[in-house]
Amino acid sequence: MAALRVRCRLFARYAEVVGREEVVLDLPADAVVADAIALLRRQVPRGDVLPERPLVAVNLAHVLHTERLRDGDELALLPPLAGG
Amino acid sequence: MAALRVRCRLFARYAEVVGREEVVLDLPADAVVADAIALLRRQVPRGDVLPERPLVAVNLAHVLHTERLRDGDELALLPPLAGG
Amino acid sequence: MPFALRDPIRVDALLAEVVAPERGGTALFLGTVRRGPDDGPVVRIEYSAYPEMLEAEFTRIVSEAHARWPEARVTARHRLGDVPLGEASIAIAAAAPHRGDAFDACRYVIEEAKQRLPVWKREVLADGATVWRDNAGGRVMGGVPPGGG
Amino acid sequence: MPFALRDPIRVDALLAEVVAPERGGTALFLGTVRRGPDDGPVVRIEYSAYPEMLEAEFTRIVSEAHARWPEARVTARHRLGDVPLGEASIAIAAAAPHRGDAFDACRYVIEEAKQRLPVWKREVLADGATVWRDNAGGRVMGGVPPGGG
Repeated sequence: MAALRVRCRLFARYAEVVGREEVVLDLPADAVVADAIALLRRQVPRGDVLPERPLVAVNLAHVLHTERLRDGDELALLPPLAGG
Repeated sequence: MAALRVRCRLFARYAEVVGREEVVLDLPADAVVADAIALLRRQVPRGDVLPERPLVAVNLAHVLHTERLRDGDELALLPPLAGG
Repeated sequence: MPFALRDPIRVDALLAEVVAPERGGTALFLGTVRRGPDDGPVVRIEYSAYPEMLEAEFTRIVSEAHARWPEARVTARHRLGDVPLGEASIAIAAAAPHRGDAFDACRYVIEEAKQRLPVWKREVLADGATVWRDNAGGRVMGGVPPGGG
Repeated sequence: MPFALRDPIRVDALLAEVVAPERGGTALFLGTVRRGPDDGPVVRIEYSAYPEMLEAEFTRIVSEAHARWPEARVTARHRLGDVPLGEASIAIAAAAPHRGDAFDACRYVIEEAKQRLPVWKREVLADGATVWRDNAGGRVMGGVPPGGG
């Protein structure tokens, strides 16, 4: 049984590569960002083309891959930034 | 006999103090800026109210008081700057 | 007022938000769309974003600037969608009683914006091909973007 | 194009002179008229200049900036005559391929302009009295101005 559910959003080149802008991930209670990325890369077709350590945000803020996830979090994979 | 003639311009507060915007100064051939200032302060009514070492320009460029003058030069006494 | 907009950035309006008689110095930065270093003819450049995070991150950056330069007033905009070459994609205005603070606050915001704003840029070339660009002007390759792998 | 003008400074026109697709960063500085620190009500502020030297000195300063930052394009204006509170008396725009150069060139020009431009400022107060101000906001006294004696 999954202990937490995370909404994972994909943008720009990453959304293009996997052909999706959003994926729901079910994770164990002690999951960190790195676990979610690993699951995403296995679960989604062409997910393995995504980098293993992309830039990530949780709930609209940049975080490290060691950040703990909570049920209902919004995780985002951010391609190399080009703002400004 | 004067060896060189210099046109001396006064601006802003300095023009207000002496009531003139321009004074012609006749100076010896080896005169420097400091000599012109000294003459101006003696020659013009209320000239002694002008500072002894004002900011000065010759021919539209900032110079030191040791700068040699040449016949036909335009000397200017510049009150404390307030541009920008 | 949201930081993101789809129309041209109006510099006068941005300046009017920060300029005031008690703030004697105003610094403005404009980032202008330019060609990538190795491009053929670019017909247009599209900016996209993670919109909710763009607003949140810009708010944090401007708050940080206000904390560091309390007398400064800072505002900013990022344009999204198609931006023609030579037009501004980002604008930052900072006014302060002392001009050094205005320059420093403006510079802080653009440097942090470049590092942190979730915005992406795609060039559309004359032959219809598209190129994703990162912030250094490099191409973002397939699934292993430079710096992301 | 002369640096001095008597009408309001048009920021958009100034930016248009330097912004171009190959110069991705543009820094603008605006110096805005503000009250002196110890004033009563100021009804207007008058800027005057040594006009020929103002043009010559501005030309030298901009040339120095171009020599130090060869890829930068720099332009500037100084307003003379009556300038209402809150409006710009000086504007400097610098565009460059790299934003650091744009900021540095812009900052160079304003710092040198403050030190070197033959411009003077007189406040007209509500009672008709006038006060000459130096660049530090101090009053320029009778014949022995601060820094001049």
